[in-house]
Amino acid sequence: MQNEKLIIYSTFAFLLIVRFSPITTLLSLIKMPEIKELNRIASQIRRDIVRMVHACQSGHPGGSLGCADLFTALFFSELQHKPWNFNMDVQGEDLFFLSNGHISPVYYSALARSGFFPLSELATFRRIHSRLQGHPATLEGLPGVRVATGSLGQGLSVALGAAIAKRLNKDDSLVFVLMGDGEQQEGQIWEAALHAGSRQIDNLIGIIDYNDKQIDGPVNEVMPLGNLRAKYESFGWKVIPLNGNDMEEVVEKLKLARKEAFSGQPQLLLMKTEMGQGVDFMMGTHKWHGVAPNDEQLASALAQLEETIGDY
Amino acid sequence: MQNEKLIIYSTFAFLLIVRFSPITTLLSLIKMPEIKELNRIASQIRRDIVRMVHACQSGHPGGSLGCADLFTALFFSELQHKPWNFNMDVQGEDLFFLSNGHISPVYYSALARSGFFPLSELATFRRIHSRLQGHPATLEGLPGVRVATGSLGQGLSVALGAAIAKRLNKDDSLVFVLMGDGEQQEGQIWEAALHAGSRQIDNLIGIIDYNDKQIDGPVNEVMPLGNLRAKYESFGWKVIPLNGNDMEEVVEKLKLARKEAFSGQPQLLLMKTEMGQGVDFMMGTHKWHGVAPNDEQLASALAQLEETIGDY
Amino acid sequence: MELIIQNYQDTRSGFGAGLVELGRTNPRIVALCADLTGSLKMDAFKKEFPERFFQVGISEANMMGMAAGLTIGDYIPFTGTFANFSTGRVYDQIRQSIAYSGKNVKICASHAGITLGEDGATHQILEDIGMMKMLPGMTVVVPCDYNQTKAATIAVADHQGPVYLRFGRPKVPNFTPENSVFEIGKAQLIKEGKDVTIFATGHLVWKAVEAMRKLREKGIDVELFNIHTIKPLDEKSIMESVKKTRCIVTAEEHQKYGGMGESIASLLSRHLPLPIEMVAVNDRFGQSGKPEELLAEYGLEAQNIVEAAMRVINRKEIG
Amino acid sequence: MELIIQNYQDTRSGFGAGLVELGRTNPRIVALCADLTGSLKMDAFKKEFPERFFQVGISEANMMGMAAGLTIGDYIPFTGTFANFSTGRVYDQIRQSIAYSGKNVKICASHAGITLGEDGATHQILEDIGMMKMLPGMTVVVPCDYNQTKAATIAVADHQGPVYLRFGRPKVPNFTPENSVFEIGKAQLIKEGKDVTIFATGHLVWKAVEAMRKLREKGIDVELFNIHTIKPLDEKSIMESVKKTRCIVTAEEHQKYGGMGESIASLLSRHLPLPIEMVAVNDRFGQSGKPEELLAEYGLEAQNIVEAAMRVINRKEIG
Ligand SMILES: Cc1ncc(C[n+]2csc(CCOP(=O)(O)OP(=O)(O)O)c2C)c(N)n1
Ligand SMILES: Cc1ncc(C[n+]2csc(CCOP(=O)(O)OP(=O)(O)O)c2C)c(N)n1
Ligand SMILES: [Mg+2]
Ligand SMILES: [Mg+2]
Repeated sequence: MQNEKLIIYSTFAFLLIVRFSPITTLLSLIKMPEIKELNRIASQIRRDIVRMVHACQSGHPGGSLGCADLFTALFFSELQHKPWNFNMDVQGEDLFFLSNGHISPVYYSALARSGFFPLSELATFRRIHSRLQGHPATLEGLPGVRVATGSLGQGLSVALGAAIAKRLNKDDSLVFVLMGDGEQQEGQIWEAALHAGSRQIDNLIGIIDYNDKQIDGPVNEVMPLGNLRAKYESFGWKVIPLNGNDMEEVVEKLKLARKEAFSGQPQLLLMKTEMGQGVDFMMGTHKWHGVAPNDEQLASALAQLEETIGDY
Repeated sequence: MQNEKLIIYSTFAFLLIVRFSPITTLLSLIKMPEIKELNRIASQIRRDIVRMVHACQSGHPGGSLGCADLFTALFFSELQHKPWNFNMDVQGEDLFFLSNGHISPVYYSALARSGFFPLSELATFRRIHSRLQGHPATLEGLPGVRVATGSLGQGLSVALGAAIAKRLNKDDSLVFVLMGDGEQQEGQIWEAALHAGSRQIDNLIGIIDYNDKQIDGPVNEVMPLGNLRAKYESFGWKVIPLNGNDMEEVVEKLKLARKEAFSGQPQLLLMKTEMGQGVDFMMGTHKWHGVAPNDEQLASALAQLEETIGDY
Repeated sequence: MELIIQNYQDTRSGFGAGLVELGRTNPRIVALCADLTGSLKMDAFKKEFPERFFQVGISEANMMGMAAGLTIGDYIPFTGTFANFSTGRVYDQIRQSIAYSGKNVKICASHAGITLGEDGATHQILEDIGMMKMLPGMTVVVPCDYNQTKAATIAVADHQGPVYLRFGRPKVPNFTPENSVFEIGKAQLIKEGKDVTIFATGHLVWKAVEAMRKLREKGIDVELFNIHTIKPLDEKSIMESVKKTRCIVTAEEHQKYGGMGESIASLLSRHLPLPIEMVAVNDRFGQSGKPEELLAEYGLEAQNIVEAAMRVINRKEIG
Repeated sequence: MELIIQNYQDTRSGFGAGLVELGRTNPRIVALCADLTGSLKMDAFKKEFPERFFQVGISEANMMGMAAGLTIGDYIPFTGTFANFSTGRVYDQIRQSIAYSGKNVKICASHAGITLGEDGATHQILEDIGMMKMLPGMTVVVPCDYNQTKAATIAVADHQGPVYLRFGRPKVPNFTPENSVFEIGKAQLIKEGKDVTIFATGHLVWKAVEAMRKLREKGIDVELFNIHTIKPLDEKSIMESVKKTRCIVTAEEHQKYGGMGESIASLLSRHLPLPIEMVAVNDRFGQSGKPEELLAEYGLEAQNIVEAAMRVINRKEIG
């Protein structure tokens, strides 16, 4: 009897909670297994990053590790596109641009693992004649990359142009673009931000890797960005803050942004991350922005990152 | 008796008003004659502008006329410098930079009339071999000009550098820089604004000619700036709005900015003006941004602008 | 070619006319402008195709990136601003987002050279050809008059890949045939001759025609080419001509450093070194003045080409 | 000059060493950096003179304007960032606020050319010399090794006017004498010879030394110049040399278009047309790879200089 009552009550309570919870909370409940799977993929991507950078003894592990969760969420959950059939000027698919091109390791790993090109090619990263250039490029024809980046500050403009093209084409898929926080110091970003905000380009979703790190130190010392949220808001954007190293939140906020698209404003995911996330000695510092681990450091890093779906 | 009482009462009232008025109001009372004098100079500068632009049948009357009051206030009241002894890299004097270099007519007129170079040289504006280039330049050695402008968006950075140099030199004079509102669409402005705000360059006073006009139309249509005050505030500036075509207010707000200098923030005078101010057919439109009046239009313009201290 | 002045027109108007015609025939053409719609003569396009016209305000860097992005939606973007703000202001953006990325963007640049006149040096870019020719994959086109600018505008739309199209502000003689087809990469033979070859580009082609006439009076038989495509350079036509004439004058409204003349000097030095005289701006900034006054001041008149031709023929003869 | 490798060092470290020395001797020297303090080797200056070091973050355009402004306070600003971001990213800012305004700014550019290696084409500027040489009033300096970069850094501080100082990332042979005086504008004769003149600049000077040795084995007597100042070009030394050798190889880590080779071809075509072979990047973007691999891939090795010399001597002999 007591137990029965308990069950009835708790079922009732559960239904009540379900009834009045925001839809996203519910979705996240349903998605629990997916999140776990995504975290497994992210762990593998992190392994790829450190292995790629170690293999060629150059490249940018710090920002890449910090954004591994975002890339996993994007390429294995959010983006609606056909990796197996890459077409530079495709219509009807979501587009993703990486403006802070130096974090190419995480980009390449996510592209390869989601089917854009053979996994084995990750071994050619930064080598001569490779399609996997130090910074993402199109010249060599790497599937998944639509514009070269590396010189900072340019990607938002390109994404903006692509978003406007979609509007012209009556194509209701979305354009995502990731930028660095240090990169926000580039004036071209603000030209593009003004344009997107003033012209209400609402199929455009900007994401900032808000790790408070750049090459010379904390962003907050090198050239403080102050209240970045207020800046974007004053430029006409809707800002959604999130923790970029919480897979559940990343998935949820990406979905939220999609839901809120086409409501008259570009959106910015202001994504707090930890540079070097997942590798203890790379966290809490800007020092690993662009330095490769040595053999020992690689071993230590890999020991912290579970091999889940197989190394390349 | 009644009269005596009245006098006593009104004197008392006057003293009361004086006692509790803000100091600036008082100053403006005292300055009444100065304001009148400044307005007379401004009228003459406006005559110079239309005559210069007419003479060479090119140049930018609209923005120049709108800023005639500001230039008068700056060069005949606020700036502490030695026009008769121009030194490019002077210390201990206020500096002025014109970032929106196309409004050179008002600049040249103010420079000449305040003693930087002979008035007669205004007749050489935009002619070959003149020191009065279409846009302000240093190559020909025109006194008063410290950097070339014309390509928009660069002047704030230069002023910022000069302001930082003053701090290094322990020089407590100020740096003023005028910009256009259309010019705010240039990304470099925001790079400099971020720097000045984040590093608290508080001997720098920016001024925006907020006329809501640029070449192709109203700023608010060409590429709306939205809430410009909020933008600058979010970039760490203190913003002082004013009417740039009210001499009294211009003088007062310039003084206010000087008083508030060195308090930890760069300051922005967000100066509402009317493009073409003073010449009825040039007002209320962007059309006179960069068009010269013909003979008839010149006559009509001059008829509206009193010759006060003598044409060049 | 008959060398008759049909009328005086600005090359930028040729661009405007070509652009609006393109708009009518090709729905994938879009145009962007950085607050200079009237100056670039883009009003007609804007009026007829408002939904395909993008006003970007005074943000040239952003415009170049946006243009690159628009190609991804399968559009053919034409950007419009002054030549300085089309190149020097945005070189890195063109380099990375357009040239290196292989994007099909047409960079349309008005008010090139000193003939923009009174605005002065800040606006008078004399280095844009040099900048654009250095970019791998970039096609650099400098038509000589209104008709040719219109034809070139139409031609570059059909060319796959980034193009820099340079034109100017003042009204100049319009002398090439109307509605002729513009062949990118092909040097245009204006007149055959045997004593000296003049390679001219842009506004200086007509000056070279004038020079040619003066030289004829002196008994000198000029071969004249309009090098309307500076990259890729028509090396074959150039080499064939100079094998015959064995001396060269180049004429351009550009710095000597980095210009067309240097490209030709480089070509010849690698294959057939011959005397060259260059009519170009000699390492000076421009200044305010009337276009014709400035051409005189900077040594870019027909007479300068005549003198250069005399000098170079003399050098050839001394051997 | 004795041609012995003293050690292997990066030219950027020469810059860093020169800068800190300048800081000690001249209180008017200030330095600005756009978030690349370590890469530019400016840490020592920053540490010793924190109040004269300005971190500007990733805002190169603003940095150039600020540098111009600092001269007005009577400082001598040295700006530091990668060569691409020192030129292409900020050309219009340099042009207007610095060169045309005659400001005493030293633009110090690291990671020039393909030898920066793995970062790839977006960072490997091969057009910077071309851009900077076109600017009136600009001095363009490209030292060849660590010692010379240090000396050049110190020398440019004494030169009144804007300077572009180009150096690189990798460790390369350091062979010029320590603490020698750097003479801006003077071509440096490395070895006299009579069969061919090689004009090399930057990292390719040592490659030219290697080539010279190989050529000696073949009985070819090379005259070798280090053209460490590309503008103003030492026309006198160049002309004197080529009058003797009558054929030329140029070698530079830059696009052929717009580079030093073109400047020399232009000079010769105007005075004494002679065969030239150019060792330079032939109209391609760079790519990722190790510096030495890339030099091979792009044809910038000693062997390429050797072959160019053989070809050009052959052309001279055919006549
Ligand atoms: C225009 C430009 N200037 C400078 C650089 C050199 N650079 C590469 S990454 C970087 C720091 C970027 O900081 P942030 O965007 O925060 O990326 P994170 O370090 O967090 O990965 C700099 C200065 C560049 N690539 N492009
Ligand atoms: C970098 C750059 N782009 C474009 C131009 C051409 N131009 C000159 S003035 C102007 C409009 C400026 O607008 P605003 O700053 O509001 O000045 P106003 O028209 O009010 O005088 C433009 C686009 C320029 N001079 N510089
Ligand atoms: Mg960061
Ligand atoms: Mg305005």
